[in-house]
Amino acid sequence: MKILFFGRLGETIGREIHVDLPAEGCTIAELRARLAEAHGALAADTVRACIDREIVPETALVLPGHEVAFVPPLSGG
Amino acid sequence: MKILFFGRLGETIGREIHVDLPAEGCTIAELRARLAEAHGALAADTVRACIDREIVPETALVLPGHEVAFVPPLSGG
Amino acid sequence: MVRLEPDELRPAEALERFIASLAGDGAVVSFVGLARATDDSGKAVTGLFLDCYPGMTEASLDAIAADAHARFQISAVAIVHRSGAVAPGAPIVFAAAAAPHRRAAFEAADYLMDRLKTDAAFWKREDKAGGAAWVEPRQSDRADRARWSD
Amino acid sequence: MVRLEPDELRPAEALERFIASLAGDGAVVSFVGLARATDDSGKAVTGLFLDCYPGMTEASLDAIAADAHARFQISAVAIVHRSGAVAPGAPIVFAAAAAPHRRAAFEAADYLMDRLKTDAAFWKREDKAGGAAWVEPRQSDRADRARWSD
Repeated sequence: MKILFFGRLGETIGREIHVDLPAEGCTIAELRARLAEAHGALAADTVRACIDREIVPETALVLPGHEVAFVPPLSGG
Repeated sequence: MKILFFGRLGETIGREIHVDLPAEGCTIAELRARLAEAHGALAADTVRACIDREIVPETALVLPGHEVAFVPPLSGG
Repeated sequence: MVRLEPDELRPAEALERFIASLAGDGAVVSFVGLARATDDSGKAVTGLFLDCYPGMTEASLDAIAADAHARFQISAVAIVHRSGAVAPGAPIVFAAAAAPHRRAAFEAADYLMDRLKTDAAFWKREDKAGGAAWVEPRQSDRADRARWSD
Repeated sequence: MVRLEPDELRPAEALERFIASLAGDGAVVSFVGLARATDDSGKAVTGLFLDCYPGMTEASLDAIAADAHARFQISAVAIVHRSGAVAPGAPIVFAAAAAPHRRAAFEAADYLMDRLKTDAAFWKREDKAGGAAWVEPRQSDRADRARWSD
């Protein structure tokens, strides 16, 4: 599964990385914890997760086929 | 002396008329009274007089060389 | 940048020129007023005529621009105002303010329009099917103007 | 008329197109934001980079436009927003509202900008001599946004 990053995260981690997702999916919290091992910036609670381009809570379930992204606080326009 | 009219007055009286001014001048009030004999619309106190493109009081003295105009209330832009 | 425009007013060109004249401002607010196709009672207006008094009308626009400069933290003001015959839907006025911060630019543009609607030296005639009518500022325009009274 | 613009943003063209799209409105208020040449501390900014999340960013602009429509008596809204690299002084955003009456158009344009400054899905990097810095909304932008809280 492809995970996208924007803003500061896109710069430090890269625009996207690929991870294997369990077939039954996992929560955002679980996914974040796994990714944060390699990318400490993702542990910050100002970093929010998106599923299919909408910000979601930590309890949201990530399933195969979802587009997942992590984003820093918006700068605004 | 040339007297100018704008807005509704310009339409009913014409853009300008010529009058003879006493060499010693006269007040706006005197000029207005004279002109109002032929052009009743000038008697309305909503009509204001200008000397040299500035609105002036009735007591202002009109002298040869002045540009005199009568204007209805501004419409605004 | 204050101008009386006896011919066609092109708002996009006015905006382009205004922006090009700026030096480092972040915020530009502009207003474009278009001639209404109906009067306040909903009757169709076939044309508008803006009579002006050359010299006095420009001076009234200059004074409004100067007052905006004195009142707000702005660095530039533009007013381009039509005179003469204006077709329904055609632009009558372009007014703009530029500032380092957008709040000042918004307030100044708002102020420019409230002042222009009451204090600009124009006499406006609406031509309609039933004949023509010379108009005065609306009560709402006077109320808007009063917002800025000292 | 909501658009993300990865290339040059031309405010005059945007205004022209917006006005041409209207049907009978009398009032158009537009805002143009230009990239500042200095950051909040006065340090020179050599360039701005606006990162966006394709799909999410457009949706955030659409939502802001829809909220303005719901909130004000306006008939049309335009937002054209840059993404990518923006040079100092270049236009970043064009936002406009059209209405029968100017008060609604002014308020809606003001609202659009306050919302865009905090709620538009962009991540902004300022490039400076000392290096680059990702920025968050200013406290003043948050305060402006709070003016519209229900």
